[in-house]
Amino acid sequence: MKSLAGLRAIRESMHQPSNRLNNETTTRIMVGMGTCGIAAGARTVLLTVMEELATRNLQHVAVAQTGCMGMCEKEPLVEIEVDGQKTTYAYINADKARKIVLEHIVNGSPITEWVVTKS
Amino acid sequence: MFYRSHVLVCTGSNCNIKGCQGITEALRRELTRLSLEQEVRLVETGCLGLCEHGPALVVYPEGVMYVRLTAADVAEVAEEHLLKGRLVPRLLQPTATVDSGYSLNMSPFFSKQKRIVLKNCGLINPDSIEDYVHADGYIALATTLDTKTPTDVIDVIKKSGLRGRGGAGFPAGRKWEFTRWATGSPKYLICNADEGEPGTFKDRLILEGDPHLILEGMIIAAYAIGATKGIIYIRGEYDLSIRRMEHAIAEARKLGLLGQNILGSELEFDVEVCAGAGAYVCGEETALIESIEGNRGEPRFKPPYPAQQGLWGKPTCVNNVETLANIPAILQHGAEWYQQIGTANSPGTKVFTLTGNIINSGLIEVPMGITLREVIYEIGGGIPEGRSFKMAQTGGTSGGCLAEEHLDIPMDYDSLAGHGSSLGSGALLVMDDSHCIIDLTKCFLKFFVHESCGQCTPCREGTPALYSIIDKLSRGLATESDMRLLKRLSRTMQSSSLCALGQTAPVPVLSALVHFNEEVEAHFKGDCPTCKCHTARGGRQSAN
Amino acid sequence: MTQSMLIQRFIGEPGGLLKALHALQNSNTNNFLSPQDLELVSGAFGVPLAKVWGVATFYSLYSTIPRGRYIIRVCESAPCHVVGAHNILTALAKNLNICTGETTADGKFTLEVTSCLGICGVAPAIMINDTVHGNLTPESLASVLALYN
Amino acid sequence: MLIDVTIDNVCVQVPTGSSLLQAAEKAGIKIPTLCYHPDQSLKAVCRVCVVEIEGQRLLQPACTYPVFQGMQVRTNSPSVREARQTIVELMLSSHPQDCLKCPRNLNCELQSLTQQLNITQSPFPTLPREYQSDSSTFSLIRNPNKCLNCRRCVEACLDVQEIGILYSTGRGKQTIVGTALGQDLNELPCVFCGQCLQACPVGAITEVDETERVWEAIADPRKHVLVQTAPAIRVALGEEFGMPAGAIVTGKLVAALRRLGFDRIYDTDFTADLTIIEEGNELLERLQHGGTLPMITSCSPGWIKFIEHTFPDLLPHLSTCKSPQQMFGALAKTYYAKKVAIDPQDIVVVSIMPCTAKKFEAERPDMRSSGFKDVDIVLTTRELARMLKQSGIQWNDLKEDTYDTPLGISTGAGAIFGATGGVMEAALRTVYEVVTGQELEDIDFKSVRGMDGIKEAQVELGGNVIRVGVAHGLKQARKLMEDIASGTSPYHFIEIMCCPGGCIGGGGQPIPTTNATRQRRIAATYQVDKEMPVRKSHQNEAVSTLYEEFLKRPLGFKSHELLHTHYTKR
Repeated sequence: MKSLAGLRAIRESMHQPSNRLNNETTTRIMVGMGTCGIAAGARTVLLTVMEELATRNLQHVAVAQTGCMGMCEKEPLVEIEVDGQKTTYAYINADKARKIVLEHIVNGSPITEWVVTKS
Repeated sequence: MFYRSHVLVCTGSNCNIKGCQGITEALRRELTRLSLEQEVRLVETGCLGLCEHGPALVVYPEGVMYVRLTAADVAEVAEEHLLKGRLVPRLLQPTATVDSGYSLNMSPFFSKQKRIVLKNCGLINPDSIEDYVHADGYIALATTLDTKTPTDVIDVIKKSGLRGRGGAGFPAGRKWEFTRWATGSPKYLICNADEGEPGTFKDRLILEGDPHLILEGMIIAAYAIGATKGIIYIRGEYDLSIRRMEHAIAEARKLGLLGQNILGSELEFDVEVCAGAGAYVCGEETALIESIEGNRGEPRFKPPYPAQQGLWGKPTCVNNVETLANIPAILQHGAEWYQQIGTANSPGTKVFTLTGNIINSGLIEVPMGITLREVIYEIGGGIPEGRSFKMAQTGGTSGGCLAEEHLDIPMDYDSLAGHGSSLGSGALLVMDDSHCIIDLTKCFLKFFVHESCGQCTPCREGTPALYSIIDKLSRGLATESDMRLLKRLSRTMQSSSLCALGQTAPVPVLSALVHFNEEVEAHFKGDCPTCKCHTARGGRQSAN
Repeated sequence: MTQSMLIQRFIGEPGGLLKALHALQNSNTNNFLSPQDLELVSGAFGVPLAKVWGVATFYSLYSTIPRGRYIIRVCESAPCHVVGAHNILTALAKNLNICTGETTADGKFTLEVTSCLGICGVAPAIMINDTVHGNLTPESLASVLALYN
Repeated sequence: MLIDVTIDNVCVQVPTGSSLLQAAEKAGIKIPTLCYHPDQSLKAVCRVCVVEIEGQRLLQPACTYPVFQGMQVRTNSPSVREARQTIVELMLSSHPQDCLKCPRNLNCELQSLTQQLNITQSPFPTLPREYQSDSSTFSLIRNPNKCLNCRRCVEACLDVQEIGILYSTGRGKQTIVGTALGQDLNELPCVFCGQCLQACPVGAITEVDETERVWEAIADPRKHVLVQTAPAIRVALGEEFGMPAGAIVTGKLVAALRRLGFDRIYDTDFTADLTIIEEGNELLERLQHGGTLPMITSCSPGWIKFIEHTFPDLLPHLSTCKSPQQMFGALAKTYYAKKVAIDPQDIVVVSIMPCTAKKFEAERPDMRSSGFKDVDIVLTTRELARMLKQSGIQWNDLKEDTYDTPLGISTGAGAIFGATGGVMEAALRTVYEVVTGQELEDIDFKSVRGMDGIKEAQVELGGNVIRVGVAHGLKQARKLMEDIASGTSPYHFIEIMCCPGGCIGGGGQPIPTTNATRQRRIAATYQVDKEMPVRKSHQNEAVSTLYEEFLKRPLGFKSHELLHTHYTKR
């Protein structure tokens, strides 16, 4: 079990990964940064989100990029996780991203009309 | 044997505590009672990830999950769902509503999927090895190194029935075995990420979304076949894939997951990225090898096969990205687990890319054997703008064109091959009724004319000749003898071209001729029903 | 950095020839492999110039004629085709006032068509140098091109 | 080990590792081929040789598919016939249909295939290509429009000669064998050896045809037209008239030339003997006075161009002797002109050469030491054959004739110049006797004969051991040059011939020239030597007379003026 032990040691020496919430961060924003997302404008969205969080000094929010979520057609996709509750937004641009930070994260009310829907 | 339903019963340790053993037995009894053994397959799986709701089971292909079951509940599920096809709402997994937050994983888009290869895609940060390790990454590798010999690994893969996901569907375990027992050193492992098949972008998104999964698969494969050197050949257009992969390799090296004495074992293996330069044909394994060697990417004559004489004349195993991405899960959960997903001859899942006239274009992973209809209508959300379905092409540009009557074909290697198409790379192009099959065929052929390597006569000269006949047809000028020539040329290209590019180039043409005969006849008479072609005697001008 | 230093690290590396060609083309302001570049590779790798030429003309990412600073590649494979790629190509050609394969008079853009770029999920799609742009309409092109002004 | 293969119901036994083509031949079937060449690697790109193998889904090329025990093959099934025909029809669809005007008409592999496969119409629309034909050189014309992409020329140039002027370029329909940057051959280090031409199955590469100029010269009453024939012509020309490779046709050759109307029929073998005297003395001079060694022969113009391009630093190693062709031209317009009292301006020197590079050599600016262009027109063996056919002379009916004197008098030593190792052997016969003053007992230096890539021998000359090396084909030449450059060459004297097998395998020889035909022409060359009454150059009386009357002494002033030259870096 030498290798497994080696892997455990590596794992323990690591930082908390960006996709887990911990004591400091209770909210997480994931932006789909696969090529599909980027092609649809995800880079601007990610930058806007970070800018907006910095402006508002929201330190409890972690931002991370992730790969393709699968629904390329609806890119850019942004997923917000607040206290374990996940919400995915579709077709996000910079303006929408700013509003989501304000409404969903600051005011605590998701913008349902932009949430990815069943159709 | 083909089962219409698969029932996955969770036998993870949590569910075991909660009594899933009783559930399994109850279900087995019910299936016998209802004489469903030939139709419904009972599969004991690992943790389904809903431990707090256990015991749980999932019915595929619908992907419906029943939770907190008792033995009595099982009888009801069997009676209602498995026999009569009706859901049992009171036992369903509770889902969040849109109002309280609605995430992608709860949409029907996800509920029909089974994610093995894509399990981390869209969930972890691909640039963070921490994310991957914390998502149980590299555990399969570590356990394999500790508990299995290379031969054991090959046996597991052989037993799992995993077939190559690049298109040809050759059993992965056998390919590994050939390389393992070939003489020559060093041995090479090549990950084929030269994804050029139009409509395919799964490898790109896997590389971008979960690069360490590929690395883990490659390290295990290298251990099994005895390769010391790995190369990931990524097409040059995939800039982001190349960067993410190079970053992942650097991180893995830093942690001793690549290089010498991997995880403290004897294993030595390192990987480098090689970027392509824009040639579809390099997806063919021997052309890819030529390209890595710095040559024109022209396929080699086989035999000898790469397993005998590949890169630099040494034994070489070439595996597709998705094939390698399946490896860690198979070793983690076992061959039996894997075999129970999908169909008997095509076990496991398949990643598809949905493109064309479909609402949810994108990347999905489903168990083999799911029908085209389910993929297009349930996962893909159907055809946009209220139009109706006309054609689906599976397997990329060299795949067959399927019509409405084929919507219930199970998507697996053999069923599709039986209908003149192929699973191929997992591309699924959907076309609505506003488009013309001849116009589309022309588009396919233009691609082949451009991408033929030009080495062998049937393909170099045959692809433009095919194009010119179809072009003639689209202009309403084709004659009977043109059509006979088209068939003769197609047969020759299929039988005599040096590689699969030339051998399969006529496939979409021939299948269109068969499955869309009426439309072909119309063009023959000078009319294009969808008015996409500039026919000489009709089409757009056919007012009279 | 001189051109020969640029490819130094690929010499001796088996199969480094393609990498050297990539590096030289990327460093060339006209986005192409000049005769000098090809001769340099031929000498450095000890490969006949004709073979270097044969390799450079085989792969579609290499160009042996000077191009603009930005290469616009329009996908014309089937998935983009059925969602209107030819409208994008027409609009681009009109917008830039050039035909396929040509470079704008100011040497800024070269318009090319290409086989599938693997971003069909957001078709119709184009690539401008290494950057991908998807879900395009003839109307949205102007704002994409504006990014390069 | 023998394995059983059944081909079209005929069971044959072939050794393991045999090709299916060989097995079929044993079964009495000739499978059609195109990219296959007996001396080259297997390419399997033309797909003409596809056959049906039981248990195989696809047709497989017979040239490359390995035989296995119990293999069942069908070479004439409906699908095979259809595929082969379609493939050849496809080739025809992009091939110019001007066979009647093609230099390869009636000696074209595509034409034979079309006939063999009973193709009488081309169902595919003809889409001719529009490449520029390259006629930039004095030697070769390259017409890519006729190229079938078989790549035999690529291998001849890159692997046999290791020059690599030609390579596959482009992709898809645009794939074509081409040159770097699409340049013309005269802009490239092409040596005009014509080995590509020899490999080409069709007329995509041909020699520059000069027959018309010869007809004009002969017809011009003011012109005195001399013809010289190279040693390699007499063992090859017969093939053009249906004779087997290696037929010796010296007498018919002379007779035919006389019938064509040349005023004098002379022999390059005469100046070959002269070359031995000059070159032998040059070698002795270098050995005795610490000149640059090893000394290398300079008879082969392709080789000369190669060293000028590739190893310019080694040019001092080259003998300064002109080639026999050029020595002949220089003497014809000086010594001979004076002797017969004809204004050299009115003398036309025509050479019949096995070589395409000789056309280029005659045009070199330094080849005018007589005050005129020393050699006016160079024809290849094939061009001469065309003239003969055009003239209606019946080859079979020709009575043997003999060369004119004095420039037609030669020895066996001159004759073997045509084969690799021949110049070396001729030189050794002379140098030995000149230095030692003793007669050679065995004048056959067998160790420098034959088709081995590099051959060597040692001779004791008055107490000193002289080491000699022989190479043919530029790939081998390059090896010897690299040794010289690195200072590890053990030799004093080296013979290099540009073409495999020497001049008998030259680019101007009858097509096909394969290693098998080369062997037979070589054998014939030594037969010619054996049958000559005199077999040593220094015993050629006409050469002695030449020195007495004109040159005075080897390496003398006149010799230097007329028979020696210099080389320049390219």
